[in-house]
Amino acid sequence: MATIRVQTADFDIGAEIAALVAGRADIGGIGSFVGTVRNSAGGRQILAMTLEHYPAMTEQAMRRVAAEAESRFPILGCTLIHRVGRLLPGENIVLVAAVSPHRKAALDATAFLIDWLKTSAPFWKKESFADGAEAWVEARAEDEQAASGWNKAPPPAS
Amino acid sequence: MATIRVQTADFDIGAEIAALVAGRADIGGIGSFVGTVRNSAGGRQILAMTLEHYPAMTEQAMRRVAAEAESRFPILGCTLIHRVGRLLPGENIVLVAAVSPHRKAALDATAFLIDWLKTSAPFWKKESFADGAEAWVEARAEDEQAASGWNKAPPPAS
Amino acid sequence: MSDSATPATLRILYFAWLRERVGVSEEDVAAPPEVHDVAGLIAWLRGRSPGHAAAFSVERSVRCAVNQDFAAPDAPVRAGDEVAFFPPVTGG
Amino acid sequence: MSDSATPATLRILYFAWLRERVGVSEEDVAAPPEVHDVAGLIAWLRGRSPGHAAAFSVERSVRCAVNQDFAAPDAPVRAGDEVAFFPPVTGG
Repeated sequence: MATIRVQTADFDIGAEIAALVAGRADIGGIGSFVGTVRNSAGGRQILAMTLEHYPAMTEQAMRRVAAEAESRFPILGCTLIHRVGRLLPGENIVLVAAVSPHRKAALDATAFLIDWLKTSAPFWKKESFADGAEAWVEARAEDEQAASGWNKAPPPAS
Repeated sequence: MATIRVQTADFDIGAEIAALVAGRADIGGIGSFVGTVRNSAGGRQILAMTLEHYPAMTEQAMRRVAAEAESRFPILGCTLIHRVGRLLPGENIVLVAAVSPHRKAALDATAFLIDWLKTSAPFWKKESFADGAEAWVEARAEDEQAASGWNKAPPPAS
Repeated sequence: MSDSATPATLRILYFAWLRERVGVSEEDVAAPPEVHDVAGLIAWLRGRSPGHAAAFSVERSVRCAVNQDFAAPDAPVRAGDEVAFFPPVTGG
Repeated sequence: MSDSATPATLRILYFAWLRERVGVSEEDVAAPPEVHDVAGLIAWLRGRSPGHAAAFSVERSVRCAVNQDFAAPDAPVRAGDEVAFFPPVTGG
């Protein structure tokens, strides 16, 4: 029941949620999270963010995250869409959404999906600053903690 | 920065999120939750759900929930829309959304908004069953616990 | 003060199953001077009709707002107040 | 077995700043027989060029996948494997 996509194009949040709930009336709650490109980081102005990934591995890693969410929470379906390529401030990067008969499961699964996606799917972000510099975003310890906080067993790796 | 509405008409999730983020590039995450009418409850088939509210009080109560979220989480804005009247299974009931530079704040604020809205805004649901019976939905202790779990101080009342 | 001896005119609203049991969604009442707070108002309203008595039969299932603010049983009620009674809210 | 004496042909992929330091996004290498696992492969790759040495200079910042699965330093590598090296992931 999971929709998984990696794409350069933007996504339509409303259309993706509509697709997730289409034709069913056993859903009580829809949780979603969208990550977007901020225009600054550490006080420096960001002109663009470039997303690189490992094509042969990405979709499988995302499927595992979705399967793990489906095994942990009573959800009826979920959607994970991640963009790659060069994105400008304000643009969407990622969408996760989960539907369930119950609000708590939908919200918890949504948080789980983004926490695990961040630490177990092979994407890398590079920021381009207004001063011409570029830098790969460093993984943050708090992201790792957020992901492993869901369980004794941390995500697969990285 | 809060958008608050009570309406009989449906809402467009994508359009509401677009309005919430319009014109800003300092957002890093958008959390949202949509509550929908389920087609069954306690094993009984539901034909419709009727939402009643206390018009003179509702918007003010919703504003307080939004203000409380804005004081607790570093969010840049939020949206709360609640429908009233007769709704069919699969229809949207409520939308809450919150935007923040940080994903955790957006997700936490979203959960907070729906938890508090459920226990502190004057709405009441009546379910109409397939067998002709009707019943007012009873408040659930777990909703009260979810709301008061955010704090030593429980929501205003109810 | 003459206030304490004058009946207080209150606007009472009922929602959800309280409205159904009372039979009206709102009414203006002249509460006697001994009604000072929400609890006293409930006690007095109970005697107005069997419907009122039914509505307030399980007091722990009744919530109140005075002038659109949630109010506890010991919250004061004064002439001109809008007092609403309803079950625990179930929106969202 | 002759296997243990034959160089193992591996497909190596690099991502993000490892790719930039090595200078290529992928390469086919013939690893010597003493390379049995990821840690051994890293040690051997380091000697291929200054770029490789730079890419693997801070080993705790390097993650690995063998045949598209995250792999620890002691994970075995075998002829024909696709071995990817990259920094900790930062998607989402």
